[in-house]
Amino acid sequence: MSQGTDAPEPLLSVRDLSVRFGMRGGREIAAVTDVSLEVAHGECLALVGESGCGKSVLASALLGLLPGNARVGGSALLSGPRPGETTDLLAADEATLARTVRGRRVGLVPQSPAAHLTPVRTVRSHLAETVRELTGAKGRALATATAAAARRAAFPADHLDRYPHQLSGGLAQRAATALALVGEAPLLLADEPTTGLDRDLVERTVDELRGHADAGRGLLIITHDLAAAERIADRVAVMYAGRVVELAEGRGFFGAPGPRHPYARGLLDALPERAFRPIPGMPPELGDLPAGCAFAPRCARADATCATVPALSGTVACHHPVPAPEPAGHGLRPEGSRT
Amino acid sequence: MTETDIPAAARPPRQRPARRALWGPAARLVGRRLLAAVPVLAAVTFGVFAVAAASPFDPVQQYAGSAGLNASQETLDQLRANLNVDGPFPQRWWNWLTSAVTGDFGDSTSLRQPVAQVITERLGWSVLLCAVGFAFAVLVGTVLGLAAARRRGGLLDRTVTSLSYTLEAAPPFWLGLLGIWLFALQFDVLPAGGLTDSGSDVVTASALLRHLALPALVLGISQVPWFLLYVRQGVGDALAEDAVRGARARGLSERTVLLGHALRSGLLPVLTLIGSRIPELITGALLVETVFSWPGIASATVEAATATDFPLLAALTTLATVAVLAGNLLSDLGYGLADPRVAMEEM
Amino acid sequence: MSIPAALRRRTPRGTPATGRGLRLPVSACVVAAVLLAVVLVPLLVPLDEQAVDMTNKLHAPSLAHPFGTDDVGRDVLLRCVYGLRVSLLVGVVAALTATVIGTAVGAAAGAVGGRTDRMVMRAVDVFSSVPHLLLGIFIVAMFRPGVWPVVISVGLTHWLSTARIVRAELLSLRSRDFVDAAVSGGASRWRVGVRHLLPGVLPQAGLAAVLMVPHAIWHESALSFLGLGLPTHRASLGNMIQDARGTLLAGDWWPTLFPGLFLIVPTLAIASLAGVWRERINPRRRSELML
Amino acid sequence: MTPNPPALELRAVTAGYDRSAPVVREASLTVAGGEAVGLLGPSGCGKSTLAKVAALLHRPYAGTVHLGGVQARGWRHRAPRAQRTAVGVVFQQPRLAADPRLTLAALIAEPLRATGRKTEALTRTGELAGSVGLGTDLLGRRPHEVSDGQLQRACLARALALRPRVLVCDEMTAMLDASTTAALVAVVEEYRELTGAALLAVGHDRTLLERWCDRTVDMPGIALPARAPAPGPNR
Amino acid sequence: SAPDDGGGPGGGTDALTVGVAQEPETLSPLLGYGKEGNSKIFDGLLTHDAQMHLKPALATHLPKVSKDGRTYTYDLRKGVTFSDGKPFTAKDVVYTYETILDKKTNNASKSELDAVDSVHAEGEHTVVFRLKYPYAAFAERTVLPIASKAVASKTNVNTGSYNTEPVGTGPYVLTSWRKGEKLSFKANPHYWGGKPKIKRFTVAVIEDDDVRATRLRSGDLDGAILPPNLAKTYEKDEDKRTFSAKTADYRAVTLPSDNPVTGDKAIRRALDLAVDRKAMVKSILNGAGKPAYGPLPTDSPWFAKGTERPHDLKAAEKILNDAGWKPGKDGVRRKDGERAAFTLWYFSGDKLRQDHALAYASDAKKAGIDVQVQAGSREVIRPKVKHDAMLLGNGFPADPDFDLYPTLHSSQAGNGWNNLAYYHDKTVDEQLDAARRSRDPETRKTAYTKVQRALAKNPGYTFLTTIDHVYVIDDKWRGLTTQVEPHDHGIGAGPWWNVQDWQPEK
Ligand SMILES: Nc1ncnc2c1ncn2[C@@H]1O[C@H](COP(=O)(O)OP(=O)(O)OP(=O)(O)O)[C@@H](O)[C@H]1O
Ligand SMILES: Nc1ncnc2c1ncn2[C@@H]1O[C@H](COP(=O)(O)OP(=O)(O)OP(=O)(O)O)[C@@H](O)[C@H]1O
Ligand SMILES: [Mg+2]
Ligand SMILES: [Mg+2]
Repeated sequence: MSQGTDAPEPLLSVRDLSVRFGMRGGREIAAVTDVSLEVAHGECLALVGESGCGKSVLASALLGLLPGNARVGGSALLSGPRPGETTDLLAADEATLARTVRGRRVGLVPQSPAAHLTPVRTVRSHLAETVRELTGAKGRALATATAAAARRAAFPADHLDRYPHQLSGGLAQRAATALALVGEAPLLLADEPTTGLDRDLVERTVDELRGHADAGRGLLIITHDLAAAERIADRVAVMYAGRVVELAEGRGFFGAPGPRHPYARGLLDALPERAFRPIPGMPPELGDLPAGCAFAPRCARADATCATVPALSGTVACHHPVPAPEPAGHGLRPEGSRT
Repeated sequence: MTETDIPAAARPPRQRPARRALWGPAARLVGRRLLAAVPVLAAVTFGVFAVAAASPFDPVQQYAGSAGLNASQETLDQLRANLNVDGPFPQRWWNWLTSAVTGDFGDSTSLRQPVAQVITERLGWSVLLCAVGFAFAVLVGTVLGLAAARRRGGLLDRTVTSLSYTLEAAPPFWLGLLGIWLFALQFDVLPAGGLTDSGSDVVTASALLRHLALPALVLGISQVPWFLLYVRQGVGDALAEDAVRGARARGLSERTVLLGHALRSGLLPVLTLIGSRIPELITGALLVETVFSWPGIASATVEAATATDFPLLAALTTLATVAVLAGNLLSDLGYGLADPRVAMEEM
Repeated sequence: MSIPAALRRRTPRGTPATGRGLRLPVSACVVAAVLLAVVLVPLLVPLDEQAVDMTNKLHAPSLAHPFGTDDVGRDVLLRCVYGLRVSLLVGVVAALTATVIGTAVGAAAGAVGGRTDRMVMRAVDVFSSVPHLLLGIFIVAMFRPGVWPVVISVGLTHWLSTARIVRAELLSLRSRDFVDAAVSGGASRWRVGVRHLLPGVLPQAGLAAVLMVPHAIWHESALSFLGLGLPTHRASLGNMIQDARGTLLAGDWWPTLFPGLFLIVPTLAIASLAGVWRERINPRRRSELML
Repeated sequence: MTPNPPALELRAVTAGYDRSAPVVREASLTVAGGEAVGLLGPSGCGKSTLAKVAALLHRPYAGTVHLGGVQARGWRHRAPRAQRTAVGVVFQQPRLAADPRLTLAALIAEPLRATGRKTEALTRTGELAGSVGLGTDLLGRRPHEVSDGQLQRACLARALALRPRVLVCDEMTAMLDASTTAALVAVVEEYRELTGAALLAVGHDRTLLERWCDRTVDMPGIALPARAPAPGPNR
Repeated sequence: SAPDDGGGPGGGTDALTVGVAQEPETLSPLLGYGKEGNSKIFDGLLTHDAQMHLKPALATHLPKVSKDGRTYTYDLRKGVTFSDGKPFTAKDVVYTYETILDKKTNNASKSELDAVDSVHAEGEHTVVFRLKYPYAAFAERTVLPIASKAVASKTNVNTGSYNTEPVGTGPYVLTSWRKGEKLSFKANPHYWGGKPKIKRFTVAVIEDDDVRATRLRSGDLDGAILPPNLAKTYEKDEDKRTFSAKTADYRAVTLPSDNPVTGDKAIRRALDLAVDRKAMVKSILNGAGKPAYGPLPTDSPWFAKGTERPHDLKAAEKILNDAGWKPGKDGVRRKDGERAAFTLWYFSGDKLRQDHALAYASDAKKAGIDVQVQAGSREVIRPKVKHDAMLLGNGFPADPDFDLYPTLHSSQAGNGWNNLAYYHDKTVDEQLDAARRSRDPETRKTAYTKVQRALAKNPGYTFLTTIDHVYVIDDKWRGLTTQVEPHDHGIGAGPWWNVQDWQPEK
């Protein structure tokens, strides 16, 4: 799939990215399989999908932060550092990643933010250190920059001297966001940046991130919060069992005509403001995927053709997608409280 | 059963910064320890009197030394009476304690000197040696441990860990001999022993430095393995934690990641180690001091122990106890400060 | 096309792929060989390791005496094997004793906390203040000189730092959320301690145990020297090394080198096995970050 | 005295981490038997703290906690085991709440083993895991080898293992996708239907909690003005 | 060593730094320092020359002895001053001896002055000793250093400052004593014997033989005492000289009379023949020593020629066979159900005794006697010596009485550490007493010869070796000698015994 060769060079272009985890006994876990996607300058791509489908692993792979038992394939070209140049994030060596990519060109808001903070240091020292390292600020400038960074993520200033274990979930989340925003990285990977935040804070955070993208930078937001995704995303990528199964424009995805992949539909249907009904069946085991479409066992539309893996053609990877132009009724409006 | 749910009082805006209150708890910890030190000291000295009384060494034989081998029984009996080494040890302990409280530590039988004099003459040199050696051990252990942890299984790692185990197996007198052989004989850069050059008696700063170098080095090296391996273990484990992953993801330099994150959390066990290695340090100093003819307290200690020289032994043990208690207190304080998850009250 | 043709493995930096694999089998072989030698040789070779032979003094290694003879004409190889027996016994048992006591005391204090903890830790202070040597002397003196008193005296004087480390780590672990979860799951103090807290400090305790082995071996020879351990003429690695000092300066290296190797090689093998074990109990072992 | 005492009752609880500035002041909350109450509030206002107090894991400075009409006299280990295990907790941050050394299977079975039900542990583990949607493949893994969502499912299974009479879910679904959220909510509801357990669900997602719970309660905060009281149960 | 400000060794010839193994516990003669007569800081009434003959020191000549041998009169040198400038008088002598004999003084060797009944001054410059019994060797005891009454009497004898800040009349004055490191002396400019040429004398305390050897090699020391095998490494060194000081220092095995095995004369004699003394000298001592056949070294003028016993295993076996000790199944002999086995103790940490003990056990085994070697501290061994054998080391060169009487006289059996074999032999007792009373050298010589012969017939000890004390020293001084040294050798022994008389090479 491609957006056409004449289009301006995307900020990030992932091709056939695969990640395998080698497990005891020689088993392999296909956490990510043949993912191809692009993030343009100024664009926000929302990555949604069921828990455990490989979203976080994908983000880690882009930063070269996978554990030692992981193997990766494919390429992920990040444009820069100079115009016209690209860096393959998957092929780059550790030194390059550490010195020029992480934090500076690709920022990350990690999932489980509290676990990603060093337990023996205060939030302020985390922030100040990051500011110093990435911007070179010193002395008084450092203090102001630190305070400003905290403010951007709505982290209360009187909590700056706390240690990670003294933070509430939402505070830790805001701390992590603040840390990720410091570097003003051209590409920001935000893994569930809104967990633990109340609605107002979610909106603030989302706006902040959106502003980040609007300044010409790219944003890959991984989220389950579809309301937030709707508010921020230009495009949506839906992952299922390690594969991207649908890539759609945000507006069409959340509004009319709605997603075309049966899984994506199910996902939206499960929202509490909609049917609040889970997709039937168990999530797939990535160590033991069926030969064909991984969603087939849970799919009402599945038939014999689903025994082969559908390619991502157009915007959806499904043998029986919901027909695209179907006019009315279906999925345009939220289904409302199903009575 | 109340019907009201939740809201009672809106929280007042916080005035105080929510910084961890440290000085209060730290002061309380120090206070508590000072209080506890009294019974501990009493118990330790009592224990020493008990142990010495039960030890196989006979103060009279030890006092008489080789002259005792030719002495008549009558002389030995008289010595025993003069040295006043008989009598129940609890009473001896009590006598010692009461006079010690008034500042009189008695006379050392084995060194034929007042105890206070023995200690003032020698303590400073021992403290100097121990302090420098220990600082060296902590520093080198930390630096090498960090380097080893950074590339576990690498050449450096394998070399320093093997060396550490080897060092731990090498008695300090071997290290001392090796040090002398290498630095005094082969390179001829450092003097091989003593506090000053053989011909001179005045202690000048430069001579002291040169004479201190080798013993402190050997003492330090003999203490390095524990620190090194614990730093390596701690940092190595910390490197696998999410926190370090987070630090890396933020684009921090390798140095910051190692020093500011991995080391900061990996160093915690080492802090404890600092306090609890003091007894080993003292033992090590005993051996190093003899090898290098360092005029410290060590030889007095061995002598006091084998000669069951009660007053000296008790005074030395009191000193050692104070050192151990202070070391433990310091490392507990350090731990309490370094690990916010541990309440100072708990230490 | 489901499995990409070339998946790159990101090898952790600085970790040479080779050598890692060899470590375990080599160490295991050394330990096995040592155990075998220690058990079998005294049975199969009925020689008197103490018999001196003045005419055979300080022979360099040869076929008849592969490790040479010492300054009173005893076979160094034979003495190494006998010495290894004694020293390993002393080293391993003393290290285990010290580690078990230290871990138990530290864990009890750290897991229970409160007043018990404080009392225990002050008692630890008392213990660590009495000079090791003196305590050792006392313990040995209560028994006849021999291997077991030495083992006990080394074991009983060396658990203190382990106890402190274990306790301090536990204090820090105690406030983690997963402990809360266990408490809420009905776990008793004991279970929290043993199942959730202790495994967290095992690597530290294991490290202490391994370091204690060679330390105990030389401690034994120090006690011997004071006349409180094994008699100095009896073969133990510490005694042999101690004994051979003068010979080394006079230019004869073999009475020192071989016991030294006998001490160090098994120590390294044990350390290496323990290292593998420590990595194995580390939950992150398999997927340790590759950076 | 009512014949049916509430499953969980917090009376004038003042709790926090610094006596001079408690996080929660004089909060009272009642969850009747079989009732599901949603607790909403701005981030950092003390919801999790209150949840820990309710689970007898955090000692309040003042106020009392009653479980099934019985006042709790001790906290943490001082609380009788029966009382402690009567409340099942799902913690907000699964990464921190899972012992990194246990496999997911062991994690789920841990409360059963801890309370001496080893044989039951063998049979129930699979069943519990199945109900929260964890496959056998995942059960053998350690926390760092699974995604956060998968870990949270295991934590829910763990909380259900002892069949608690009160379930406290602290932002249980915060990091789960909609489908999984719906699935886990269904699991909890099924469990409650079966056992009549009460539920205290902490969260930010008003839509979710209003849909899920019989009623929601708001906690005031500092940073943002408290919203109007919730419009009652919406079922 | 590195170049330095202070006049380190290696440079001039007017300073000497030596390394010794043991530090004196005290420098006060009142507690036993320098009682062998060579103390550097002090002088005795008499002293020894290189041949160990007595010569006057603070006395003007050798003592006048009364007919009954119980009164010794010394005339003192006039004009001698202590290093603090106070004159030396008879009062100091009386004070010194009386203080040592005082019950309250913790002097462990006071029994050496056992014979003294009283000591008093006659005027400023004469001292008279009265003895309880005639004692031929008494003059040898008066090499004891004389303390300054004016200084010492002001302090506590047992713990006072005189122990560390001595004031004496000797050739050197202590300038500093950093315990555990070294003692420094400077020449006493007012020494009555003339100001020594060696201006500074430093004694470094280095317990460990190997460290001492290394520091000597590094140039830190000018001289040191070393074990023979380490001294050997200096043999080819042109700048260093090795001195093997002859000594009276013997090693022997006690054979307690109360033990049915060691008390048996046949066993004793067999062991005496079965031990290979030459091999011990060659390998244990590296040649630095000689076989010993009794407490007196074979080159002592008092040694009874002809009492040497050869190594003869055959003869030993014959003696045992004849006495009914028949080889048993395990190779160990038996007689009347008694196994020819006993335990031999040595002081742990003493390598020399350990090697002797092991060699002894090996030799005994060849004769069918099973000797179990055991190590222990003094406290462990002392209660056992009545029944078990022990490896003994002792020896005084000055007078044969000093060795023979405490070791062999039955009255001394079990007295302290004396006569540990509980040896009793009528002839020996009689002859020892006789030799003690007579002052006639010929009579004494005859008596001591009889003692040694009797001992050879009933060897209650197996004497093994007399060891040499080996010193290595820079070859910078002329006319260095050594005295015959005792078992116990302090800082005054070694080639520097007469450092005050040394002359530089050029
Ligand atoms: N262990 C602790 N020590 C000190 N302060 C703490 C500790 N834990 C939490 N706090 C503080 O208490 C306050 C309330 O925390 P709590 O976790 O209860 O909030 P919350 O309502 O759950 O917030 P969120 O919705 O963000 O999870 C916060 O200000 C937090 O920083
Ligand atoms: N270290 C690892 N070893 C083996 N498998 C792993 C490892 N880390 C993750 N996985 C597996 O890879 C898959 C993808 O995990 P990932 O964390 O990317 O999920 P996710 O999409 O982020 O889910 P969530 O929304 O729950 O965070 C999961 O099935 C997980 O079990
Ligand atoms: Mg994830
Ligand atoms: Mg919370």
